Order: sequence, then structure tokens, then C-alpha cells
Amino acid sequence: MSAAVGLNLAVAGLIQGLLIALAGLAVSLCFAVARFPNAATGDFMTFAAYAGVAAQAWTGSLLAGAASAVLLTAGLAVASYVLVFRNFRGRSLVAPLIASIGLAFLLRSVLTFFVGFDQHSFHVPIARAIVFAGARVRPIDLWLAGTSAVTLLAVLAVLFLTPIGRRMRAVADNPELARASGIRARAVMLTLWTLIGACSAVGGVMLGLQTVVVPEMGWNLLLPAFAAAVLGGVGNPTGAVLAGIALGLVQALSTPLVGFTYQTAISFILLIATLVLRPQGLLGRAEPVR
Amino acid sequence: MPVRKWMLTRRVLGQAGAATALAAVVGRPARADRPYRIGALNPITGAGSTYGSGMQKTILFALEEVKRAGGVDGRPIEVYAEDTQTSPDAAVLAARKLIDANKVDAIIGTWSSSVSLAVLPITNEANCLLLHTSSAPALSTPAQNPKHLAWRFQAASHQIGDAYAAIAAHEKASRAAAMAFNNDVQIASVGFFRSAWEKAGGKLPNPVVYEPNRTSYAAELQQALSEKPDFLVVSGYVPDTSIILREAYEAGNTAKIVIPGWAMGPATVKALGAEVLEGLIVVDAVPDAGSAAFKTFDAAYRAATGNPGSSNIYAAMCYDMVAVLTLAMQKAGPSADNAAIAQVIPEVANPPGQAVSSFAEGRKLLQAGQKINYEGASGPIDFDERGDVTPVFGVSVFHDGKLEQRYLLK
Amino acid sequence: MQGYLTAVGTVGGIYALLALGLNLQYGFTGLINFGVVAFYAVGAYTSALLALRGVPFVLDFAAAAVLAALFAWPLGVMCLRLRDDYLAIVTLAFAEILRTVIVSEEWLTNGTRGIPGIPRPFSGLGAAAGGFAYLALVLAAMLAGVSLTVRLVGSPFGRLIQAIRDDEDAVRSVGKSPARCKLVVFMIGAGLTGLAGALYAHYLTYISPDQFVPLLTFYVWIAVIMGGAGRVGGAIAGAALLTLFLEGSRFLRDVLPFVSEVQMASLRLAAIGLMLILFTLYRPQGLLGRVAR
Amino acid sequence: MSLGVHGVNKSFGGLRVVDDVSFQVQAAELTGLIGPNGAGKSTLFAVISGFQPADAGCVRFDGHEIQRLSAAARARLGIARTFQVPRPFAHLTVRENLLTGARDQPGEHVFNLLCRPGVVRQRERQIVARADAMLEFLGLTRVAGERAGALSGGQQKLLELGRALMTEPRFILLDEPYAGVNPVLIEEIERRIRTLSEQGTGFLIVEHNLPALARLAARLLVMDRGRLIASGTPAQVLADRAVQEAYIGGGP
Amino acid sequence: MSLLEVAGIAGGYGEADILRGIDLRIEPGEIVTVAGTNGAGKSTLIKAIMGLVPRCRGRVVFDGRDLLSLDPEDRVGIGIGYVPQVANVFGTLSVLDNLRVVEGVAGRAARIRDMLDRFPALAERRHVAARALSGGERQQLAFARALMSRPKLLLLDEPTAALSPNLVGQVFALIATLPGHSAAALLIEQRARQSLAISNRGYILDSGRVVLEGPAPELLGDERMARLYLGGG
Repeated sequence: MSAAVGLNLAVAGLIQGLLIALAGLAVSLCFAVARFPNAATGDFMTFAAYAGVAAQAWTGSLLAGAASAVLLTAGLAVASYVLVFRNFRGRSLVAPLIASIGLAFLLRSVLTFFVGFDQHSFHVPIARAIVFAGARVRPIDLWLAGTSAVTLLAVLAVLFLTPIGRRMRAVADNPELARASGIRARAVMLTLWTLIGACSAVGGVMLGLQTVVVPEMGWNLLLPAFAAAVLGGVGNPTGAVLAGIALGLVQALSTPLVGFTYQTAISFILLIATLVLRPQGLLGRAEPVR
Repeated sequence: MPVRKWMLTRRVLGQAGAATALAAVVGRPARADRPYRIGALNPITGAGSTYGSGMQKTILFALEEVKRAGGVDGRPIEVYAEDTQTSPDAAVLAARKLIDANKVDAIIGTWSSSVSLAVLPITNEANCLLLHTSSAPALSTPAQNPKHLAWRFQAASHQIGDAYAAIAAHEKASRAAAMAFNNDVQIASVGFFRSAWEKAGGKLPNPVVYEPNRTSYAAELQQALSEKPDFLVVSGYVPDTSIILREAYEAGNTAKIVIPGWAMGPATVKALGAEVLEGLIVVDAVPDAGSAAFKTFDAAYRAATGNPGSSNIYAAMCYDMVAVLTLAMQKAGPSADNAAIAQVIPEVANPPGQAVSSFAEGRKLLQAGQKINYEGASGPIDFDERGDVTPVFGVSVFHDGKLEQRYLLK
Repeated sequence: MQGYLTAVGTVGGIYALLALGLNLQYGFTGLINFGVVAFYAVGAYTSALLALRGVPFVLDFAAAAVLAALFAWPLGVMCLRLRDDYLAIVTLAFAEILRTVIVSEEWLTNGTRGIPGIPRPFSGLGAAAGGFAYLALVLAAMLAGVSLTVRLVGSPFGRLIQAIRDDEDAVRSVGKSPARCKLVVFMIGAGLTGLAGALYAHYLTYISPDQFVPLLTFYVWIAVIMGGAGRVGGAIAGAALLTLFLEGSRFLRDVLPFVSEVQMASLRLAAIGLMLILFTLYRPQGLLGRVAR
Repeated sequence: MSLGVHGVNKSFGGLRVVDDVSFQVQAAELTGLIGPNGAGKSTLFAVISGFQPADAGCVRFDGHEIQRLSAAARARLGIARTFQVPRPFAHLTVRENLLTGARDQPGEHVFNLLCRPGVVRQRERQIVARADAMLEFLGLTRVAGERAGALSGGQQKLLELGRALMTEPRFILLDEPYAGVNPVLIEEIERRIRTLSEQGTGFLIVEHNLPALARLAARLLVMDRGRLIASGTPAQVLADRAVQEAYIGGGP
Repeated sequence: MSLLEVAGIAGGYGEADILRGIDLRIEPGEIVTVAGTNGAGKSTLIKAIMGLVPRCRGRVVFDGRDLLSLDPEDRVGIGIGYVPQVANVFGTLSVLDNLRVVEGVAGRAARIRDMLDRFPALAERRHVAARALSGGERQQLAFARALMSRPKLLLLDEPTAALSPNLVGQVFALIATLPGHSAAALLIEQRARQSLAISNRGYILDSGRVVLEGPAPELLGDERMARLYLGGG
């Protein structure tokens, strides 16, 4: 593999990894604070992509489209918490997990009911790639990478630098102690779901910009997102982001060795290997026995 | 499509058929007491949903045309519609329902090879005809099609592969490359492309097989373009092809790209724009835009769906299925069973015989005892000994945002 | 109509067998298996490939069940000492890996081309009688699954399983190994799933990788959740309800004239999703189940 | 037969809960283990019974090192334990709880279940008979068919003792067997323990009810803050100044 | 009027009751010890007052307000602080964040400075994740966190369990200063003598009921008390 080929693979992998990281962060946040794996994350992304396409068609501006997608999806996530997930407090994680699968199906079918199965796409100027030290970088990649990185950092900043983020981490750490410290669950959960929605929305719009907008797009990214969340250490959002990026890179860089068909399987093999050798995740902390 | 209208259509067709039947009973008794039932089994939902409802509508309006032309002598026709969901399981149950509950004699319009392969044993066992639009080679092997009841209206993979090679020669390509979506049909067609191209003295590196649902095909493209080809076949479907075309442009690709017609939708043009598509070669067993059958089909299709007939090649095939089936029924006579009908299919579709472009024309000539050769909306519709249609490929090139047909491959 | 009903019964029976397998794993033992479709595929491919090499049907079916169970073994050994949800993630990943292997390893599985021409038992009897005989075979397998479940649950082994659900440490303290019991259940469930796969392959006579998608796993989950996890009758009722639902929507179109067929498909999935949500929220024990723990 | 711990250490997150503890308990000599809360008694039990791995040191039973064996394997070897807070199988009936404790039920293997149902049934009959006798002894016959989760705390304590006895142990670790049990029953249990002890079953008992324990035990071990601070006959130990300090706390 | 009045409180987690009708009161600024054997229901009593026991009946009045209708987070708001026995700090948060996280504190920054002044060991390690603290530091942090909201009543669940002797002394000294900060304390202790020494009154629980109660000096001299613990020693 020549350096240029490797470099190009790395660029592609990085973009892919940032997408997985966004989805993985949404999954991980939910797992850390609400304590269940949210299978509807992928369909939040799909919803965001459709919302973005529609809003772009309506306003004529990609920025406005993306912004409305973020707002609408955050609203959707909060609504799903209020209407569904709030009611599972104190039950095992299977119940909300199954309900989130149901929500995923419901969201996707409501979308297809109204807009059908046809392919849609964002309107973006298409430009030739810039060749940079042998690596081809598309201008859109720079935008995608930049936006994803900014979003990831923003979410982590909310989590680590703001009072509400601090409370969120406290709830994730020990829900009972959090209540006994006077932390109000409602505000924390509403913020959490807003973040989950926003994170999925940026991921969905990015995915839509890079590919095409179809009903199954988000669902297809769900497994890698779960993989990132687990690899990063269950309930460790920073870990999920790093693991997502790593997964994208590994997938891309492994192709010269395993070919394109096994590319996706690689991340799952890695996932299983990690669980066996290091059950707490690559960057995780040991889980207390519950 | 509103179901109420469809149910009405079904009933009207039945009644019209019954009237014809009554008239015919006097002369010829035999099986005329029982209508001939057709099952329209299309991919209304799932991966084939882009085409499915257009196919179903076409079958209904084509049968309507048959009825207006006076129907098949001595054979009233009923039609029942079902959805395959583009899934073999659902298709099997739907086929079962059609055969067992609705007692259909022919199933027409199955799409995607896995669906047709799953349905074929059922139709075969029930002595039911299967007219399909799938390209898997296995569908016409003696093992799978022992009674010769299955007929392929879509170009088989080897024919498409040969077409790619012919285009490469026509375009004077020196170094060719290929990418294929990871499924039976696409891998087979680039495989045939490779063998045809190498037989003609060219060389082709291993085709790059890619997975569906990837967020980027940059790496795959990079490998396909690594030998600096001047000719690249991308054999896939609409979503993945859209991504690949855009990424090829962004990567500064200079090779001529050829894609099959089914990988191109109205959304592709809208999404990519004229500049990206400029020079793209699209090959398809295109409806012979000049043919009379295509004009009739196109008008009816526009009326039924609001889209041009050229946007749904499978609908054109369904149109031809109805014509060929009813003409064969007409020729075989009202007492004929499916074996007899199947036997005369090549006789009404292949040369020699006077060229006809509709059931109405053909019926008149058959009544007069003449030989006919149906020339259809999706091509000339001539079958080989295995029951595969031998298509004519149209080669079109994008220029200034418009697809212009350049030449035909026969 | 009889032939159609036979077909619906056959497919429903296969779903019921799948639901019984998952019910044993999740309903009785709490193992979250999200890779149902993988064991199903193992069974289907094993039996199909053996049958095409001339191995008698009885051995094909047995091999399908055994091999599916054997595939469950390493997964179980890896996961069952970890937290409950790890099994869920590993089985989900395993299903995807397996599908990729089936797609890629053409020498064995014929890749995306799939395997046509799988022989079907009783096909010599003709369409009607053969179909009926096959339905009888599927129902017999289902009843075997039911009786196996009933026997296991009512046995000292079943008692141990329930004890494990209550308190694993206490089970250890009396000298029994929870991991061993869970592994056994996981493998038996996988074996039932593999048998269902074999029945499916020989019924359809054609299998290809795109028939083994994750959606199928979720269908089986839906059957178990709706019917009632941890109840033998629940698995059967859930599978019946699911089949009725999937097939019934074919006829529903006639009474909903304002819905197009494309929209009908959306409505079908929407209804499944909504039912999952409502069941987990308001009736977690399912139609026939006892109160979920 | 004896049970010994040698230089056992166990820490949780930097906190040394068991600190270099060594002792040897003879089966013939019923032994009590006392000490204030947090002294590390329960953790030591967990280390001996295999529920927690020791950070250092080893556990010997009957002359064999057993610290590599799983908890279940140690129980099969004959070391039974109860838990400080009762852990019955809440959804099983009281009788089923006892049945689950019985050893050598071939019906707990699927192979036997399907291939040797007769053997399974026969063994089950024996086990049920033993369980019923146990119920009788514990005075739980009246609630035999009730779900264990519905019992009072004291009844659950008894049930747990019974379940441990069903494993036919050679050595029993009892973690506060009297907590929440009424005084009449305490004497009853005491008698039973004494009988078992005389028949050769070893006992190590953690108990806060010192009078009751002192009546029973031949020897007492005292732990405080992870260390073994005293051992001897009950009279010696209770008179020990250090023990009193550890228990009620020293004066101001 | 008493600061806290508990009347006939009963309940538990599973099907069986752990608390079986307990009456208890605490006056403003008073330190009250609750002692008893393991499983007597001491921790459950504290959690019930905090609102962390799912099934709970009876009457709990704090500062004139009925507590049972309030969520735990709201009980913090009206002046109850809680230091659990284990898991009493947020291990993944820094020391500073453990203090900042408390909601509804007027003049939070100043209050944090107060706390750090009061616990110099914490001030030194303010940016360290709490899980890296030693046992004693953790206990201090848990106290500081609970004191952040200026509680009128502090519920302490065995604060000296598993601490080294010199730390035990420190903790008791710390508790003894609480009334000076106008806080009452409900203290669960195994070291009954030391605990009663700094307490005004005490209660002894057994099997979810109060079996002995009275002023601390009386209890210390009560021979039943000694018997319960040392068998007449």
C-alpha cells in the first residue's frame, strides 16, 4: 500500500469515523444517564436528514435546513422521552430497549408513509477534490470533518464545562446519590434528550450530505454506533467519540488486508474481541457490580 | 393507486371477460367455463418499490387494453394483485395465496432474483406460468425451469455483460475496470463483462465488489481507478451509484463511466447535476423509443402515473408480458393448458411472422391464421431456447444534463 | 384457499418454533439474544448444503440444530459471565459477521447467488398432500419444541433456571453454576432456532443472504413480547398473532380504500412499532404472560 | 478436617478491608467470628467461600488449597455459606428453595432429564422427603407453598439456613444466623447446630448476638478494621479490653 | 415543635416490611444516635426519611411539612442532607464538581470556599477525581457535599465504618461541631459508646422496631444496652 493510498484511506476513514462518533456519542450519552441502549438513535438521524432536506427545499439555504433539522430532532428526542422513555424508570434495560426498537420502526414508517421510499438528497455544490501531499481531500470533507468535530467538542463541553453537564454526569455516576444531593431529574433528562437529539441530528445531516437520504440510512449506522459506545467503555461519552473515530479508521485501513466485503464486519469482530478481553471497554472504567 | 378503482377494474375485467366467454361458449366448449386468472406479483414495497407500483398499474392498464380489443377469444381474464415486499418469504406467501386462494394460472412481474427464485418452485409445481424481470442465470436452467413455464423479460446477466464489452469496444477503451454491488446479478454481469472483454483481447483487473449502505465509496473507487483505466463499469443500484458518481467526480476521475439504466433515477439527476453527469454512459435494454408498442405504453403510463414510460423499464416489460401472454393464449386456443400456452410463446414473440405492436393487431392476424412477431415496448421480445429474452440495448450519453440516446447494440 | 392456509400455517409454525427458542432464552432465563437470525441462517445453510450433497433429511435437520447450538457455545462461554446486555450486543454483532461470511465465502455458501433447488421432504406426494405433510412436519417440530420447553421448565433444571433469575450468588452458594445453566439454555434455544432455519430452507427451497436480515430477529422478539415472555403458550400465541398480522394486512387493504399499497407497508411497520411501545409500557407481561420481573 | 486462611488480604478501591488475616478452624471446634461493622467479617466470608478473590494469601480446606476454585465448586466440596442479608429465591416457593439446595440432582442436567427421567424422579422423591423434614425442623411447613419473597426477614433467615444445610455441607459459614429470628427459634437453631457440630460438621459463625454465640462457640475470633485482634474462648475474648474498645468504642 | 417527627413509619423494598412502625423525633440542633444490630432497619430508616424507599407508610413531618409527598431532591431543598454509608461521593467527578453539583445553594461560590476552608485536605485535592481519594478524604467530601445546601438536619449512615482509629476520632469531632452550624444530626453508629458520647439522645432498633430509647447518658449507663452488645460483659 503506497503512502498516498494509505493517506486517502485514512481521510475516508476519518470522515466515516466522525459520523460513527456522532452516533456513538448519542448512544453513549443515553446509556450513561438514562441507562439503556437507544435503538432509535439511527432513526433520529434519518428523521434529521429528511427534516434537513425538506427545510433546505423550503428555505433554500443549507444552513437553515441543518439548523431546523437540529431543532426538530431535538424536539423529537425530548418528546420521545416525555411520551415513552420517562415511564421506564426503575425497570430493567430490556423494556426501554425494546420500546426504542418499536420507536425506531414507528419513526421510519411514519416517514415512509408521508414521503415514500424514494431517494432524496441535499443540494450541495459538488467540487473537485484538492490534492494535498498525495491525498485527495474533498472540500465537503473539510466541512463535514469540521462540523462533526465542532459538534462533538460542543457536546463534550456541555457535559464537562457547564453546571447542567456536571449534574448529568452526577446522575450518570450515581442516580440515587444525585437525588439525595438535590439534583432535579427533570431538567437533567430534558437536557440529555436535547443533546441526544442534537447529536443525532448533526450526524444525520452529515450522513445525508455525504450520501443520499433514504429511510434506512440511520438504522444502518446503528450497529457501528453501538460498537463505538461499547468499545469506548459503556457510559463513557468521551470514550465513545474516540472509539467511533478509531472504528472508522480501522475499517478503512483494514481494507487492503481484508477486502471491502469484510470491512464492516471488522468493527464487529473488534467489538467482540474487546468484550472478551476487556469487558469494561477500551477506555472504560470497571463497572461496579450491581 | 386508490384501491377502490383497482377493485372496480378487476370486476369490470371479469365481467367483460364473462361476456366474451358466453359468446364463445356456443362455438367451443372446453375450459371456457373457467376464466384465466393472472396474478400481478410486484415489489410494491421494499427495495423494488421504486418500480413496483408502476409495474402493477401497467399490468392493469395493459389488460384493460386487451379487453378493449375484444379480449382473448373464449378466455375471460381476471387479475389479482399482491406485494412481494421485495422479500422472498413474503413473496412465497403471496404466491401461495395467489395460486391457492385466487387460483391464478400465471404470475407475472416478479422483480429481483431472490424473489423469482423463491417463487419459481411454487409456480412450477402448480403448473403456473411465471413471467419475471430477474436476471439470475439460475432462473432459466433446466433444473430450475424443467417444465419451461418461466420466461425472462429482462436481459440476463451475460447479455448485459456482453453489452458492457461491446460499449467498451465502441468507445475504443484501452484499459477497463469494473465495480459491482455485492449481489448475484451485479457480480455476474461484471463477470461476464470481464470474460467478454478478455476474450476480445482486453485486460481487466479484478472487479471491485462493494457493500451496500456504506457512507462513502472513496476507497473502493480508489482501488478501481488505481490502474488508471479510461473505462469504468459501475454495476449497482440508485443510492450507491449516486454516491459513487459524485465521489468519482470529486476525485477528478477522467475515465468514461458506464452504468446500467436501473441505477439511474430522476433523483440522481436532481442530486448530482449536469456537470457531474456529463459524459456518463447509460446502457439499458431500453424501450425502443421509436417502437409503436413503446409509444402506446408511454402514453398509458403517463396517464396512470404521471411519469414518462422511460422512467420504469420494468413497467415496459410488464406491458410486454401481458401482450405476449394474451397473444399466446389467443393462439393456443381456449382449451389450451399452460404447457400449450408456453409452447406457443416463442411463436407469437419471435420471427418469422408479421411484426405486431399490440394485442389488438396480433389478435386480428392470429384470427386470420397468420404468423406474428410481437415487437414490444421494452425491446423486440425474442426468446431463446431457454426462455430468455434477447434484448436490444440502447446506449445513451448524458450531455448538458440530458440523456441522449446514441446507438443501439443488437 | 387450502394451499394458502397451509402455507400460512407452515410459515407461522416456523415463527412459533423461533419464538419458542427465544422464549426459552429470554422468557425463562433472561438471555437477551439479538442474533436469532444468525442461528436461523446457520440451520438453514447447514441443512440445505447437506441435503444437496445427498444426506437424508433426518440427518440434515439434526445437523442444523446441532450446529446452530454449537455456534452458540463460544458466544455463550464469552458472554454469559459478563453483564446481561453484553450478550445482546455480541449476538447482534455475530449476526452481522455471519451474514458477511455467508456473502463472502462463495465456495461454501454460493455467496449472494444463494442456494436454489433445495429438496423438500414429501414433494413426491404432489402439491396439496406434500404441502400438508410439510405443515404436519413443522407442527410436529413445534410441538416437540413445546414439550421440550414444558419439560425443562417443570424439571429440577427449570427450577434452577428460575433460581438463577432471582439470585445468581445464592445459586453459587449452593454449589451450582449459573453460567453452565445459562449456556445450556442458550444452546438449546439456538438449536430450536437452527431447526426452524432448516425447516424454512427446505420449505422455501431457495435461500440467500438477503433473507437473513436483522428485521427477522425483531419479528421474533415482537412475537415473544406480545405473546408473553416466560410462557409456553405466549410464544405460540405471539407467533400466531404476528403471522395473522403480517398476512392479515394483505386483506386489510380492501377495507382501507384511502391507503395505497406503499403506505400499507408503512402502516404495517408503524403498527408493529407502536405495539412494541405500548406492550412494553402497559402490558410488559404480554398477552398471556405473568408479571415481568 | 479443618479450614484455614493464611495471610489473606483484600482491598476495595484502596481501602484494605481484610488485612493479613490468618487462622485455622477445626471442624470439631465450633468457632464464632465477631467484630464491629466494617471489620471485614463478611468480606472474609466472601473470600473463603469464593465470592471474592483474595488479593493475597490462600485458603485451605481439608489440607487442599482451594482459592482457585469457583464459589460453586467450593460449595460442592462441602463449604456452605449463608448471607448476612437473606437472599432467598424470591419467586420460588419455600419448598423449591430447599430443593434447589440439594446436591446430586441429575435432573439439573438436560441430558439426564431427557434420557434418564426415572433416575431424576427417584432422586427428586428423596430430595423432597429431605426438604420436608427440613421444613418441619425449621417450623416452615406451614408456609412451604408460599413464595419465599413473601416471608418475613426472620423466616427468610431460617430458609437460608435450611437451603445451606440441604447441600450436605462439611463446613458451614453462617453470617448472622440469629438476626431477626425470635428467641424461641434461636434456641431451636442452637440445638440443631450443636447436633450437627457433634456429628462432625464444622462451623464458623458471624453473629452479633454475643450471648447466644458465647453459649455455642468453643472459640471466638475477633476482627476489627480488617485485622484479627483476638482469639480464644468466649470468656477470654469478652474480657479482653481491646475487644470492648473495638465494640462499643473507647471512652472519650 | 420538633424539627423531625416520625410516627409509625413502616415499609421496605421488596414484599416484606423492613421497618415495622418506628416513632422518632429530633429537636433542632440535636444529635441523635440510632443503633442496633445488622438488619434491624437502621439504613432503611434513614433512606425512608430521605425518600429513597419505594414502599413507605406512616407520617414524617419535617419543619412543619409532610415529607412523604415530596421527592428526595425536594427534601434536600427544604433542609435535609444525607451522607450514605457507601458510594457517598460521585467518583467520576472532581472534588470541586462534587460540591458544585449541589443545586439550589444561595451564594454557591462562597459556600464552596467555606467548605474548602473547613476541609483543607479537600482544598488540596480539589481537581482530583473523587474515586482517587482515600477513605477519610471521601468521608470528608461526602460531609462537605451534604453540608453545601446548609441542611437543618444531616442524616449520617455509619460515617465511621471502616475508618482508621484516628480518623474515627476526627469524624466524631466533626459531627460534634454540627450543632454549632445550627444543624441537627441523625447518626447511625455501630460504635455506640463514642456516638452516644456526642449525642443528646439515642434509639436502639431491633427487627424494624424501637426497643430502647432515651437521653444519651442514660443509655450509656443502661445495662440492657451493654448486654445487647457484649452479653453482659
